[in-house]
Amino acid sequence: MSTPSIGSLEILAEGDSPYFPVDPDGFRAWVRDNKDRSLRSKLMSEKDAVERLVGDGDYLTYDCNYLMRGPNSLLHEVIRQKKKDLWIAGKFTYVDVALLVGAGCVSKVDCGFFIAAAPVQKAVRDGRLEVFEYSNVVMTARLQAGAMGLPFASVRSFGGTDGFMNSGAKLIRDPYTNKPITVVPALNPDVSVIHVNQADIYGNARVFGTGIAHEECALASRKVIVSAEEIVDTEEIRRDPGRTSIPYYAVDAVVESPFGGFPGACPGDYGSDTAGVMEIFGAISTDNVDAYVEKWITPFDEHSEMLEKGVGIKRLLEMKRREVVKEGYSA
Amino acid sequence: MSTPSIGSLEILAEGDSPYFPVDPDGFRAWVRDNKDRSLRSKLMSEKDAVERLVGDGDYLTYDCNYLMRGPNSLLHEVIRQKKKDLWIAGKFTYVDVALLVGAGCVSKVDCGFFIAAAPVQKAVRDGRLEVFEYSNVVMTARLQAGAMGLPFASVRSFGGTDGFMNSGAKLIRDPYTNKPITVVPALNPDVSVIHVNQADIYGNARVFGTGIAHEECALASRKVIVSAEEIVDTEEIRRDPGRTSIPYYAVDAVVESPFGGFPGACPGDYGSDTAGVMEIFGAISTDNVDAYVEKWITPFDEHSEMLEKGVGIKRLLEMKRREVVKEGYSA
Amino acid sequence: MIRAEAFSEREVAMCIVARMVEPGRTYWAAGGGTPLYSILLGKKLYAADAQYITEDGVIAPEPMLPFEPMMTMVASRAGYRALSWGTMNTVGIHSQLGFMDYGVLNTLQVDQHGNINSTVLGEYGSDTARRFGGPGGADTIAACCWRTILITDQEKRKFVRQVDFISSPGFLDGTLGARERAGLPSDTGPWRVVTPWAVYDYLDRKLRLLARVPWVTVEEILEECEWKPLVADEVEVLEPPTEEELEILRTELDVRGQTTDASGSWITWDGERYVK
Amino acid sequence: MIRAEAFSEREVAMCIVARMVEPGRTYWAAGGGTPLYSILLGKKLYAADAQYITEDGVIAPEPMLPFEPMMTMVASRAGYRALSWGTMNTVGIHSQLGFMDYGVLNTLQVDQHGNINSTVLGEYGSDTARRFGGPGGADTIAACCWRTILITDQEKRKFVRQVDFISSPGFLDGTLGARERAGLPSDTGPWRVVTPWAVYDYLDRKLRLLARVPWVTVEEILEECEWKPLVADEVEVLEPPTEEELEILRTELDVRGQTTDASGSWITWDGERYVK
Repeated sequence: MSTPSIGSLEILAEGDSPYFPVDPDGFRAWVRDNKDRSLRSKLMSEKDAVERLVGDGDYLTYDCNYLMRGPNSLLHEVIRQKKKDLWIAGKFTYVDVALLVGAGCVSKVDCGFFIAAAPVQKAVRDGRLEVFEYSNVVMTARLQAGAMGLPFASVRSFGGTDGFMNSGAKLIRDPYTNKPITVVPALNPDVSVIHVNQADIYGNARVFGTGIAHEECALASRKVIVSAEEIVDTEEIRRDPGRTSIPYYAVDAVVESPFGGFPGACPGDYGSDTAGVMEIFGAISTDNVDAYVEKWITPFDEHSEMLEKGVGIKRLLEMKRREVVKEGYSA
Repeated sequence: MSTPSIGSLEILAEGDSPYFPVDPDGFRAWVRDNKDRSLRSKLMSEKDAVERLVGDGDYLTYDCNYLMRGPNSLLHEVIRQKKKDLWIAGKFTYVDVALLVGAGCVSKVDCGFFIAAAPVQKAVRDGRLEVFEYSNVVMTARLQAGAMGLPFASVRSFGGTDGFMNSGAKLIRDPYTNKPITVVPALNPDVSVIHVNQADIYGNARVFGTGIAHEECALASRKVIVSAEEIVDTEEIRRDPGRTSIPYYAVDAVVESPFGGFPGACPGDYGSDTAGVMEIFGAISTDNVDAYVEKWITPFDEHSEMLEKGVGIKRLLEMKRREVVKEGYSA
Repeated sequence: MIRAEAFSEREVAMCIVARMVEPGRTYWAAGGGTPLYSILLGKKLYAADAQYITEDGVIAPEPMLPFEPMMTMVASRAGYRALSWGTMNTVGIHSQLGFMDYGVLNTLQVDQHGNINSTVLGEYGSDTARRFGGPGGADTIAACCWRTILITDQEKRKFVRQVDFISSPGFLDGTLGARERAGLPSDTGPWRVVTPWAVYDYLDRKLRLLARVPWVTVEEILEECEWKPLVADEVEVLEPPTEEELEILRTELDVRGQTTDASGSWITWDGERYVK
Repeated sequence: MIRAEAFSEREVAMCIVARMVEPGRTYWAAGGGTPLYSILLGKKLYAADAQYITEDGVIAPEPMLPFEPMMTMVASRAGYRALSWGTMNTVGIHSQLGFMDYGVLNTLQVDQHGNINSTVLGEYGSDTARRFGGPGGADTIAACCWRTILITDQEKRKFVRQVDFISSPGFLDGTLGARERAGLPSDTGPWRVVTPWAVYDYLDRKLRLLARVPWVTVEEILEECEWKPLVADEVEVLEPPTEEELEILRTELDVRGQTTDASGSWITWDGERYVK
């Protein structure tokens, strides 16, 4: 038995690019069957977390970026484990896309903004990388819709651009104003990797300072790995519930990762390692991602070993020293 | 020149009730022309704020309710000034609707939940009050869409109910899943009255603890009156920007209103005055709103005078004493 | 566990629901009162790791009991030591995402398909209609939680063939896929109805009597339904409340008896059996 | 104010934009670099009460200067002493609501209707096309801020009749109501284009030369446009940067010269006139 239609809304325009499939009911079923609502420790190593939760061909979202509270220990592990054919959200991001593409992990990217350095240029020209066009805010709006369990987001931007025509957007006539409004497909990534200032073993996570879309990524994604500068006791979380940015039941793995954002900064905890930042920019600009990976990632079993043998306490303490702002970065 | 349609979306069902007009572009123009983006003191008396910003016939939203962080000093002033023909959002609310209806201020209410006490029963029966049907979450979703500058909200609830048929909702076919999805009209109230724990003179406001939709109400409304338990220095706001719940440019008036939630509680600051709470319940249950208004509102020029002459320091200190929870209620 | 010898009907319903509470599941408690007390009782005795969320976005609190009169939502004691604090959209969204296993609510009127009326008795819009408060959060609970546990009284006027007004969705007209056709999430819907006398589930989206308390017969129960619901082949007989359950309800949860007193009639043990 | 005697072209552009900054207006600064430095310079000298917001939801900060290299967004120094901290959706939503008066951004390519290209040079999808970073926040700025100030270089390849790809919307095809037909908010759109040589506005949604710096002629400017834009009847001559402006730019804002050095060519005073 199907419902008869009593009217219709015009579709005025639509983009012609593939978009990650939209399935709110399927996402709900995944949540029901896979998200643990009990208070169980999800603490594990970055190796185990990435092995278990990042699959070849997954749609992967990282929040913030390699320079700022980036989940760099997890991104390095993704490269270390040679994950393949990822579809990533290139929103609000500088070197990340070029690094992951250069490392051979990515075959599709939804574009908000990223540095289209040599590895990206080459991959696009060789047909190894498909790029679909959005914008930073449109991408976060898509994630927000995914994080609300809805099939689409409405936005007042994006219409009329060539990006629109090379995306999954549609221009429809709004039934309440009879004016055109742009809708874009909700985004529910397979997996998100997010670095936070503090988390407890269950996944209750705190981000201090500003951010891009950490809460949206966590709620919208089927699998969520949170890496934290420090693991705090749940008693501390309960002391100030208003500071919890991500609730435990959205999180599948918690990785303790001090200096997890190296070489980038983690606001409130440490500033960036300038040499390290220059090095990654150099690597992508000169198309030397392999050398970067061979120097900073593959020689080490895990991030902590890289910090120990590749960075050293002197540079880490200097990063700490460079973070002079503390106001607002604590509960 | 109009755009040709390239397809259409079915409308499968729609409610047949009037809804507050939807006009995102008109709201934007209002913001541009009326919201002050400079750092100017908006501190004023509850009398001036309500005189200037609440008009007869306005759509008015209050956040939280008369029992919990209610903007009661402002609601009392609305009654004192005999505002008429208001259309109110009866979401997550107990005695508020009966009080405002009983005081003769209201002619329309969008229903989420409220105690349908004698004054409401009578007003409905006498045709003095129109009720349109939604739910608490659907009402906050409508406010959220209004607070995002969008014409409608999508929800996975509400479909199939008789409320839906007596609302402004529509069931449309989602273009991404081809499944039915309910959309409801965005809500941009003429005015919102919101009580907060702290605010500065510009309107940067902090709500501690949980809430209903204070941020949505503030961003969605053309005129916003914030009453605060205490006015804090802007230096204090800047010390912890992550604690700001409402940004100054959304706010049109700031009213200093200690014990502004009397007789209700203001979590973190004071508990409720049990006698006062029983009294309002009694007044609406026994259809004695007039007596309540004549005892608690009309004899006084303002809330502070009511506290001084009608309540007294002993009861206020007892309310303070009853708030034993402080954790999480400070920056 | 010692069987109690005197308790109110409302206490019976709360004890029945408390025994349904499972560890590691999330519960959206509608408002305060019986739903919240039932969940808290279940957590204390049967499933400490059950977690609940309230309409104001409190996630997994360790509330400071007892609550103040009429002060359960947005109250500092109710949200005490939560894992997260949000707003109404928090719970609306999390339930929409499928994070809420169970919704527990009570209502004015329920029908054979589990549709819930909390809006009006009589014909909507007519002069004789009696207005009620509306769905509140129940509409979203009934739409978006995976399973709904409905608490109500076993009275003919509340147990009707068809509700006067669908405030919150059950199986709607009872046809297969009716909820999905209305845009509601798939695989959701009413799961149990609990009264002081009985427990019901659904067979093919129709209410079915599943269990009864020892002091009422199936016939007495059916007497208090406007229509004859399905009846399970084996109607299980429920255990009465235990002293332990009542002790917690009366001394820790509902110390003022606001909820437990709400329903007047009591059940007592006369030495041989329970009598109304 | 003393006229400066040596400065870079990029510095000229920033000083021009800084003088446009008005008190009591809100600015969305795209990324860091010239837009943010222009606004900060304007706040310091001409409009202390101008407020700005960044893409990560920082509202009205009092930043700790100077910024670290490439660390303007989400950086603790950049968000220091803000009135509020949010996320990307904060600024997206506030601009959608009409709270952002001006958007300031720079770009790769602009056309006669103010459309912005930051995605590709050459035919999109072709083998010869050169890929760029995409719109970032510029698409939302250009769509939702009331007025857009675009900073770019005065070069033929950047000043084109029609951009290769519309990443961020100007007046689209230039017809009346084209933006509204595309679902964009009404009464919005490009307002000024600023280059180191000139300032443009729009007449009937077409770019119009409004003002020039003393050391270039209208003819030289038009030479660096792929097509001939409209020219105001009176092309105003702009004041060169002042020592005061450059002092602040060089010693407080862009202390590492990252932005000011980005454009190589310098202007100097030879005693009689400014020369390139």
